[in-house]
Amino acid sequence: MSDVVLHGGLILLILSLAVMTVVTRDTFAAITAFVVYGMLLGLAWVALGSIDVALTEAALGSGITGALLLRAAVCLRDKEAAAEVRRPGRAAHRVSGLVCAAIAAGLAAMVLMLPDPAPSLAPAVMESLPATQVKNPVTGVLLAFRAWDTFLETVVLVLALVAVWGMTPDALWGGRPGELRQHAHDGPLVFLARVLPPVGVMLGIYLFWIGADEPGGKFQGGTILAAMWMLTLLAGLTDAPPVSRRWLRAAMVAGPATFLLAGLSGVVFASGLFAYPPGFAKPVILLIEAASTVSIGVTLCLLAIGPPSRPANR
Amino acid sequence: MSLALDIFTVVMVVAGLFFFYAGSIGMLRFPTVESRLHALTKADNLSVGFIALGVMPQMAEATDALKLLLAWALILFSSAAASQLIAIAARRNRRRDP
Amino acid sequence: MNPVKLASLTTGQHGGGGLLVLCVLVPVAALLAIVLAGGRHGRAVTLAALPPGLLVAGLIATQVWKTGQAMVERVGGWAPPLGLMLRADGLSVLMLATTAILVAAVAFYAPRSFRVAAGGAETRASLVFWVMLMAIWASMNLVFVSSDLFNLYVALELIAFAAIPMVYLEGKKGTLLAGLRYLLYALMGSVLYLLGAALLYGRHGTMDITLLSGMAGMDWAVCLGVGLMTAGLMAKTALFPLHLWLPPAHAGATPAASALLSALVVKGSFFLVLRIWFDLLPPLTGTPGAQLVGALGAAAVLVGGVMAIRQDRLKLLIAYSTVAQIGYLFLIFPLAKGPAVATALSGGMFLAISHAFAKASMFMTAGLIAGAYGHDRIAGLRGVMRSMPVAGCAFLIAAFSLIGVPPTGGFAAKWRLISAAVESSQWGWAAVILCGGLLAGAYMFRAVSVFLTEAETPVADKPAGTRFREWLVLALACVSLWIGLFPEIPARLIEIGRPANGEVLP
Amino acid sequence: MNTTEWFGIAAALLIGLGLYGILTQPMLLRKIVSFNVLGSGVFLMFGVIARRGAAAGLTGDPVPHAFVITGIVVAFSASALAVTMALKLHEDTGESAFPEGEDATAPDNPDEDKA
Repeated sequence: MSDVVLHGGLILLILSLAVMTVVTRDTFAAITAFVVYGMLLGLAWVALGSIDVALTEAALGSGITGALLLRAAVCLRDKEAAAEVRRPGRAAHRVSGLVCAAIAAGLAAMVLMLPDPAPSLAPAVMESLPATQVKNPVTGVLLAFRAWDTFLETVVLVLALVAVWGMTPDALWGGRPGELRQHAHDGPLVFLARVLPPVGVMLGIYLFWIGADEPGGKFQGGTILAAMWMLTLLAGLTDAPPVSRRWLRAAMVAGPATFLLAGLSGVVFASGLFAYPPGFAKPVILLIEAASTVSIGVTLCLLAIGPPSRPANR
Repeated sequence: MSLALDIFTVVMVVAGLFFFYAGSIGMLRFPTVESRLHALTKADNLSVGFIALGVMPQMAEATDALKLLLAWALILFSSAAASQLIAIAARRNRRRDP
Repeated sequence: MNPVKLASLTTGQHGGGGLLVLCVLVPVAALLAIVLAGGRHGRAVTLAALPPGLLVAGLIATQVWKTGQAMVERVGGWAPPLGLMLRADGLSVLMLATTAILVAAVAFYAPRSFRVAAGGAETRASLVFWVMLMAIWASMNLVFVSSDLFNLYVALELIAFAAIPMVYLEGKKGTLLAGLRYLLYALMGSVLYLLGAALLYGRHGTMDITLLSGMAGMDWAVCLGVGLMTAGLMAKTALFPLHLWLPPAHAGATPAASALLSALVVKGSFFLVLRIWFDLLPPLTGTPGAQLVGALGAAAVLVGGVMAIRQDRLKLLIAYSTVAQIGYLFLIFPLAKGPAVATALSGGMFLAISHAFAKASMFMTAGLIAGAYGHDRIAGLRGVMRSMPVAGCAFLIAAFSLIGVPPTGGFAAKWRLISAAVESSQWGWAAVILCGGLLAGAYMFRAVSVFLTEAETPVADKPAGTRFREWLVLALACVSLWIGLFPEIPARLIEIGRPANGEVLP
Repeated sequence: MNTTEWFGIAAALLIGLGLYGILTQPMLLRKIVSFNVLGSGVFLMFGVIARRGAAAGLTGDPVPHAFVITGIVVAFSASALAVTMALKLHEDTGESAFPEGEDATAPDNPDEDKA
């Protein structure tokens, strides 16, 4: 009964925020609604029984995505009117609405018709999990059973960052990304950026460390590290590094490179590529996770602040 | 004993909800950014505190109760800084285009 | 030891299967090395990665050819449905080989602007180009060997992130807009694909294509899932009417990149449609759904052809020709019916590879011509045949292949498609193929006829390094000719690892 | 009917809403936000499928959970790339939406620009 009220209310809130996000004319309001929507979606994931996804959704899907979108909204402020002339006509709106409603209805019907009992790999995961020596089944899937996917996933992040840097004006290549902050009266922000990061960094490392056995992991931990770095950048306490710095490049590729080497070493120490040596699976997984946490933290932050926009020597 | 704790929880949570309600009304009805912030931060921080305090005795372990306290401290801290920043931004905007 | 792992070990799948992992790992390692070492070492690292990459592709091809069986690898020793599996059959081998050769050609063709003189600082283009070249290689190989729908989703995203920067690499006006349009189509495509895959997982509890092909009947969930996946992949392949992003993106990119995008990248998502329709759910080909897809393909052939005739610029003409050629690829779904299944599939694969070589050659030739003439307006390209005879020859051979003149690869492909139409008694599709050939003849004639006329003023000196590249593009064009002259090798490869009619995959 | 299925229906509605936003919102940034709504709907669909597969003492099938974590990271990378492109487009041309018509999108002659 309490489920019905709680979950029903949550769903209604999520849906109304989604409507606001999609149809509101004011871009800033829409993005604010999106951030709240993402937070509530995190709760929905708790309701659906996955703390791992809830953490990822709240930190990345809502938090850092929100920061990214807000930065864009500020740059594109007052552009709604100019874009408005391109809005499709009333007829196009109606047709789109009908098509989308039909798709939603079809999918909803589909959900109700899914087989019962549902097919599930949960028993298979639990049966094979001891061999990986980790206790969090999601980590087991991400780093052992489907390590190949996760490895390629870390490569996606590197590519995305190179792609974003690909839009740098040629003259500024090798420069620093983001804006230089110099508002004298941002005292509270500076204070926040001094006090919060120690706590945040500890939390990020904790999430990565605990991820082997409890909800958490490199994506969640790395996202928090990225957020802390962004905070110090915003407050002007640190400056973004020039994009051609070697240590920065090393931090970017540390995760995928460690993963790759660990995968290759499986030929020598285990039964094949991306297999872990029996009895030593957990140390290898932790090593990969540690390197990936650093890479993810660095890459996510740099993805959110955009390509170089000023020379390195300022 | 457990009944007393339950009563404590209910009272505290209801108090928290009341402040939430009041804060939300304030945010919707007050005229200026500053007064809205005032309603939001004061009332909401208080209500989160009440709720955290109220739920604490229901926790199975002391460390979990401690985590609630830490979460409240974090909220207090970040909302204080955030509201300052919003107020500064509002003032800056007003100066630019009164 | 747990049963899943034990089962995977006892079946002895490690003999050579690791090559399938390596064919992705080699370019990935190269791209990570370039990011670390900086763009100024991009060319050196790429040239160092080419021999091992070609070797791995060659070894896979030899083993599949010799054993006559598909290779499989259970990554990390975990068998599906829990783990994920890579599988290379004859189709994969053909595409792996095509990709390796084209990537090597592009690496040698790449203009000096992407190289950095010894001791010079890294430039933006040098980093982005070499990283993305290796990324395209890795992600295309992954599409060809992966047998897991979610792993293929990651591969599709890798392709998008690798291909889109290639569009705006030179930072020319309009290319950013073209790239952004491409990105939005690609994102829509992958999210629809993922939704379809989710429905299949919800219905059958696995993402493995081989396992799914054994369980999936034509029920509601499966049909909706496959429909969503196909729609998403159509957007990524630029099938009419979702083709609008393609011409500006392909024509605006730098020639080396255009060649990769047009010849290879669109084939990645097409190959996945092929996997889904022929391997995951074979009964789908020849159904009304397949007729609809075929109708879109036919429309693409006609619209692409007509639009190509109307272009004034050479690169746009070539880009619209890609729209038309993609249309042919989708004709195989209605054609693969009854006795014609094998013929139609083989026609589609012949078209995919001969178009890849011909189109790569043509885009790179267009780049050389534009480099020498300083523009690519067709009307102003008089005397190409006299001033650049080798490049002109390459263009001519590639054009013959795209039109389908015997004995080119394009002819071999269209011959098979028309045979399939005859075998399955669907004459209408044969008419579309013939019409498309006529249109291709018309737009290619427009360009070639200008090339053949005498120029009033002699062309200024060709940029340095053009001579070597002219021979390079001629060699590529000759590969498309070779496919037509010796069709037995690809034809035998295509049959390796195919299920016999009505059977599921081994 | 239990609450898991409600989440499934919510996911279907979110997908429809996101799609509607992508089709009708003219501003590129708004299309990107709508794409995120669409994506989260798809992820929620995975969540429902995972929840229905709860077994072996777990609250849900962990394999789809892993898919979603991977998917959220990909979606963020894609949004970052798209937002950067939209901002750069605005900086270069002042556009915040796709211009009308196909001709407007054809890139200029590459080699005339150089001259």
